Amino acid sequence: MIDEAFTQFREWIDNRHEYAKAWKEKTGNKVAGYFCTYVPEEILYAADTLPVRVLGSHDPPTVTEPYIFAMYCHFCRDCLAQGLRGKFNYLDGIIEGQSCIHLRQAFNAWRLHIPIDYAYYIYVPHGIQTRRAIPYFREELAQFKQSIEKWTSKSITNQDLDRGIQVLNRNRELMRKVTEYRKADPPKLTGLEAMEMTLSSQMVDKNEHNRLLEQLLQELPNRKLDRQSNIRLMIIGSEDDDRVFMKNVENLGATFVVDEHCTGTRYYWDNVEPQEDRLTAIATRYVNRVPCPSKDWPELTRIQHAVNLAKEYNVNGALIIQNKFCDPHGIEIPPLKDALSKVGVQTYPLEFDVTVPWGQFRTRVEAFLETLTGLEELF
Amino acid sequence: MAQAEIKTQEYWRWPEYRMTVLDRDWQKANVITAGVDIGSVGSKAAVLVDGELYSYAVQRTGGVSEQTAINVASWALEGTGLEIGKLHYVVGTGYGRVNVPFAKRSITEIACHARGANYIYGPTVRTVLDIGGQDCKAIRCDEKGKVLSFLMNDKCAAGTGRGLEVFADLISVPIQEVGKVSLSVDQEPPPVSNTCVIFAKAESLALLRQGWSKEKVAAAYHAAMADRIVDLLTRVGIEKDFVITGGVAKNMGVVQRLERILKIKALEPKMDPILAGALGAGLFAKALYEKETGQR
Amino acid sequence: MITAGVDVGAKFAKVVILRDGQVIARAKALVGLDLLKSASDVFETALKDAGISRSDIQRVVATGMGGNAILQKPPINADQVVSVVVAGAAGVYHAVPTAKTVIDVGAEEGRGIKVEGGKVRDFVINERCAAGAGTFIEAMARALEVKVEDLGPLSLKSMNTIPMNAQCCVFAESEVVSLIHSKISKEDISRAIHDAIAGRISSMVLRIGVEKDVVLIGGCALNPGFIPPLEKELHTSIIVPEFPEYIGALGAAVIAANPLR
Amino acid sequence: MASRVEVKEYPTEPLKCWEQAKNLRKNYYEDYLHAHEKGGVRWAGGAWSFSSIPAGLGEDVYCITGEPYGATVAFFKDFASKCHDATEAAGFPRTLCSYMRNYWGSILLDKYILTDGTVVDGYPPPDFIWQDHICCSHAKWYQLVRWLEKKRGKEVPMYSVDVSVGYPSDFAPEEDYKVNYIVEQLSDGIEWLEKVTGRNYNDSLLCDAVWNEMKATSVWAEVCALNQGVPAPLDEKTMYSLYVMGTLMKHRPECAAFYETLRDEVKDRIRRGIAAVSNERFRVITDTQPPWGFLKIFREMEKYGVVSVGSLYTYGLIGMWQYQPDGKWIPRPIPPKKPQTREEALQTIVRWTMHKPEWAHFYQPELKTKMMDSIVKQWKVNAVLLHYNRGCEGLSVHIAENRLGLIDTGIPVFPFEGNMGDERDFDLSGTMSRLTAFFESMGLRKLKE
Repeated sequence: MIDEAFTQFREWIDNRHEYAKAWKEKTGNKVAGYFCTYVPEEILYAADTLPVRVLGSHDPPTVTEPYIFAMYCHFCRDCLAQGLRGKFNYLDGIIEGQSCIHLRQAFNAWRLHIPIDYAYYIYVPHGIQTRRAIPYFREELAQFKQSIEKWTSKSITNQDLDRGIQVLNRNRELMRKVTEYRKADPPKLTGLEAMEMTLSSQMVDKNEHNRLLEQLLQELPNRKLDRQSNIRLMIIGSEDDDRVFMKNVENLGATFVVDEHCTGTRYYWDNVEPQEDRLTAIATRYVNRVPCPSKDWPELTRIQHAVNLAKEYNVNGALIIQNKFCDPHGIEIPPLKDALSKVGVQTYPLEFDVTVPWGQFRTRVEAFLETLTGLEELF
Repeated sequence: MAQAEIKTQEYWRWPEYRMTVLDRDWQKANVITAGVDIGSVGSKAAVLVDGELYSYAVQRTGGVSEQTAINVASWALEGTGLEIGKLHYVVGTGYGRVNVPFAKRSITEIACHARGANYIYGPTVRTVLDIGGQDCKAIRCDEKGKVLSFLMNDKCAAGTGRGLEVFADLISVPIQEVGKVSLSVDQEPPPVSNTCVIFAKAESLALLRQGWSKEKVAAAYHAAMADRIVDLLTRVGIEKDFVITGGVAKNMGVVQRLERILKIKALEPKMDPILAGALGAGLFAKALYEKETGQR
Repeated sequence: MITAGVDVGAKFAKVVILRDGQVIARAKALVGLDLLKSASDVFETALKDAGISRSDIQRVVATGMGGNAILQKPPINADQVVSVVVAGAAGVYHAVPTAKTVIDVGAEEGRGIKVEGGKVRDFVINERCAAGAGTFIEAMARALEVKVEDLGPLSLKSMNTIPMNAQCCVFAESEVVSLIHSKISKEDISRAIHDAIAGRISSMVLRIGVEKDVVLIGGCALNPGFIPPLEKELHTSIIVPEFPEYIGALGAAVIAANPLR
Repeated sequence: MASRVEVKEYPTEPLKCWEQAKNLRKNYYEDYLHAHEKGGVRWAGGAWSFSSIPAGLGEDVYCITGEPYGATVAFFKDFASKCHDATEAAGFPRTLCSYMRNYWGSILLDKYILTDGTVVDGYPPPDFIWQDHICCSHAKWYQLVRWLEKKRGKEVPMYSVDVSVGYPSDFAPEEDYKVNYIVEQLSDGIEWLEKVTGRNYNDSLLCDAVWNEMKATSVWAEVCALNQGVPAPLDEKTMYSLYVMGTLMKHRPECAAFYETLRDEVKDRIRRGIAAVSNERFRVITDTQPPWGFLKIFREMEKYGVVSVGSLYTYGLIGMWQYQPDGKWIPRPIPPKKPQTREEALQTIVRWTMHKPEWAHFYQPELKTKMMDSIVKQWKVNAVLLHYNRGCEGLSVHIAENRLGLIDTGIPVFPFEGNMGDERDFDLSGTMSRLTAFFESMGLRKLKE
């Protein structure tokens, strides 16, 4: 069963478009694409709309040059390229929840150059550390909800919102439970498996995802991974859906036991805490969640969170991934290195591009693993 | 229709060589190991008897790394009466480390260069700079030659051996000479501004056409190269003793400029620094053999 | 009327001599350090080839990276220098009048030119990175240890696509090396190289928009491996004129014949 | 070269208020440096931060704005490259905002550079940071300044205002909940300022500062509007040294006063037909910050009779504009009466600031294209040179969309890549040869060597 579950996650990712098209067929409801995890999916689920995140294809984005200057990160260009190439032609709408200005360009280029019925930009506040952010965001959410109601021509009741909140919270809880088993030594799942769990959850109907997670969790405790791995790694940084890289690194004998990515734990770490005013409840969750560095100021709270994870999951070393040109994460590399080394976690920085040159990276990663083990027995 | 035919004289091609340390005899040795370092540009094999260098060979990496590995190892053994089959343990390293058919294990050139530098220069080495064909590595290590931390150049070969080859070709000066040539200027010109190998080449070409002497252009190119490498070194942090390994360690133009900028002298190599990786691999091989045979 | 165009490029100097719109001689040679001398030698060869002397030529127009080196300097005494973009457009108009989009890939530069009746409407030239230019192919050929001229044909034998990031030429070169080490066939690697370079070029050309007819000129047009991936990337057929590497020089000669342009 | 075209030569002469501008800048940096000796307070933040708010702390409050400082560093290439090496050695990627890296580098080197290139030992840390967050880097920039200072044992308190609420229309009232979000942050900020400085806040100083800022930014727009004249009385290279005052001290009375003097002098130049470039025959505008180390490209352009009459950047980074119902783009008139209370002042300055022309494209490329098109038409521009600026993701954001939009309006567009603060990203000879090719394709010829 366990392997079936992980295979299912993988297949969902590999057939993301087929899945969404079939879902549309089946339900007759709308599918909305989104870029950033600051889009409150609760409200879309409340409107029986399927949110699917636009994630990397890792084909060189050779068609975006006219729309986005190549100094912006490959991820936003990869996202747009897929739109321009018609991979997402089944989308009814495209939505962005404000984070970095890189993705903002993918959104605007999509709005301007790809035929789509509905495009909406949510002004998610950046000042999440100010006491003014929650009430303000609540107003933004009210407008977003209104707009969605107009678009789907159905009004969203409190019951609907509760349904949306419930399915997302459940999904988050279950994924956190699975993540718990990465603490085990050896961990009960690989980093690649964990990544595929999260990525698929951003692509499929979470009700279905939850059912599978529940089944998975029944057997996971008894799982024995038959691979000898002595190094517990953490991976931290920009949006990262590079499964090939995960696989290659874990084939070198290390295991990723935890991550700090918006395509990983950051996505499901925080629940919506119920409140009478549902929108305030949702606003509170997105303002107080583990933040994207683009919103994390004046205090560096995400770095503290990453340090805690490193300790809880007892990691030997961490790879810091920066998508080339990703400023919010790039800016935090030195303080992040600093904070981790203070708790005895060595780090190595890698700059990701749309394709990862494994030949070059292999040497860096292997050497990093060697320094972690120190090849002790050979001295 | 007239068409001038294209001559290519390969100034970048450096000589391949081998050597045997005559005052050592493998018949008397308990452990015979080898390290085979298949780099992106050069391949090296070092044969060790009881952990001491016995013979070695250095040649250019071919298209098929397995074949290169066999060639370079066989050449290192040539005339010694030894053959690959007789080696107790072989470790592969370098870009093609996993493609050494007769190696029992592969270890990265980072670990091997640190270990090899420790053998060549002694236990006082703390910072190793390895300038290879396409990679440049700054390594911090302890007195045993164990890696503490390291950094590699980003995805750009500016400041590596490969760039030098392209440049040697451009100014038609043999690769072994370019460094010396670059030092024969009375006054250092500004470094070429461009780090991309191709544009640095184009820029140098433009300078030559403006009437700059080969020497002056070479100086400008080497200065730029040194700047790039210093960036890397300062990131990993430099501590004495400082040594340089890899092919480019033999390029005085780079070495002396590095020393000037860093205000620190690199130790004089007691043997060919291009061997550091292969030597380190050979030493790891010895340790692995002893481990396997329960001798440690 | 006899005119000449001299294109002093990054790698080759090319000369075209035109009599009343007909090409009567072509010549090219590698450029050395002395641009004037290299260009003059080729010029001489072309004159011999045409059986005429400098005095028979009314006007000479220079173009290319080193065009200024021969401006009003004997023996060539070029009357005027025009940019490669303008020359390319004029040359293509002469060779393929129906052209709307010109893709010009030389040794160190790739260019896209939108043309209308020989006039430049818009153009784009690769900026700081040389990937997507001829030198790139050369570097890759060396990494693969095959002759430059064999690389294209080799790539056509491949059935597989391997995504390759060609942001930086030498970075790509390292990728090639690692592909070699991971047992990928030379055919597939050559294919990957050409796909990558075609990707670079097309993404640049897309900036100005692609309108038929699309004409490919410059040294790289002689490389057969380059055309299929480029046609695929741009979703259009591509016309390669006769002697594509001479189009710049041809354009200069054409401009020389119509000084009022 | 073929026959040279004879062009009419316009009379030209240097600006009379040039020295005044130079001194204002010089004093600004020195005032910050010596603030403490005078018992004053000094703070750091961005050029767009609400600088009129700290003004309420007293007359002896001096600031240093980050972008202009980063540009000053960039202007002196050797110092800039030392700054880049220092930040890269510290482990920061070289793809980050180059002003930010110049600024951090200056701290890491513990050196402070003055406008004349004098490098002073010891980087003077601010007493507090007062910033706003407009691009991915703005608040992060100072968050890291704080981190760097902390490593040097100095605690610098920081307050940053989130303004990411979108861009309001010129033809509808701003949405109150958005305005209030910013206003509330500012009033919280005032309490914070009192706490960290231990000073009492003076609302009437705030009202003065807000009034000064609106005057300065409106009058600067008037100056730019005068450049619609043919020949242009000012060229962009000159304007760079003038608009900068607004990026340093938009809230100060001397800034508004200077722009009024300048406006009157430029009016006089127009009356007397004084040109910035004697052989003007082809007018262009640029976009985003220039590569500061290479302003000579403007002199090269003049050899072709090409004059840059400005840019949305020089007109609208600090200058305030608005659309009239008839579609004309005009300097934004300041409100009829000066604010009298704290609440009024905050409401006024927030609503005013939300309309910054250079803020529009952060959200809607179409709006920037529209403004650039208005400039092209109203300023009689022949072509647009777009600087794809690797140094600034904020002003380059959506620039490719602007290129497409402008091409649709039929104006010739020439994009070139570079970096405002890191010379390694700018290729002078390559850019010049491409630019020459562009001018040729526009039918221009070199007029003088």
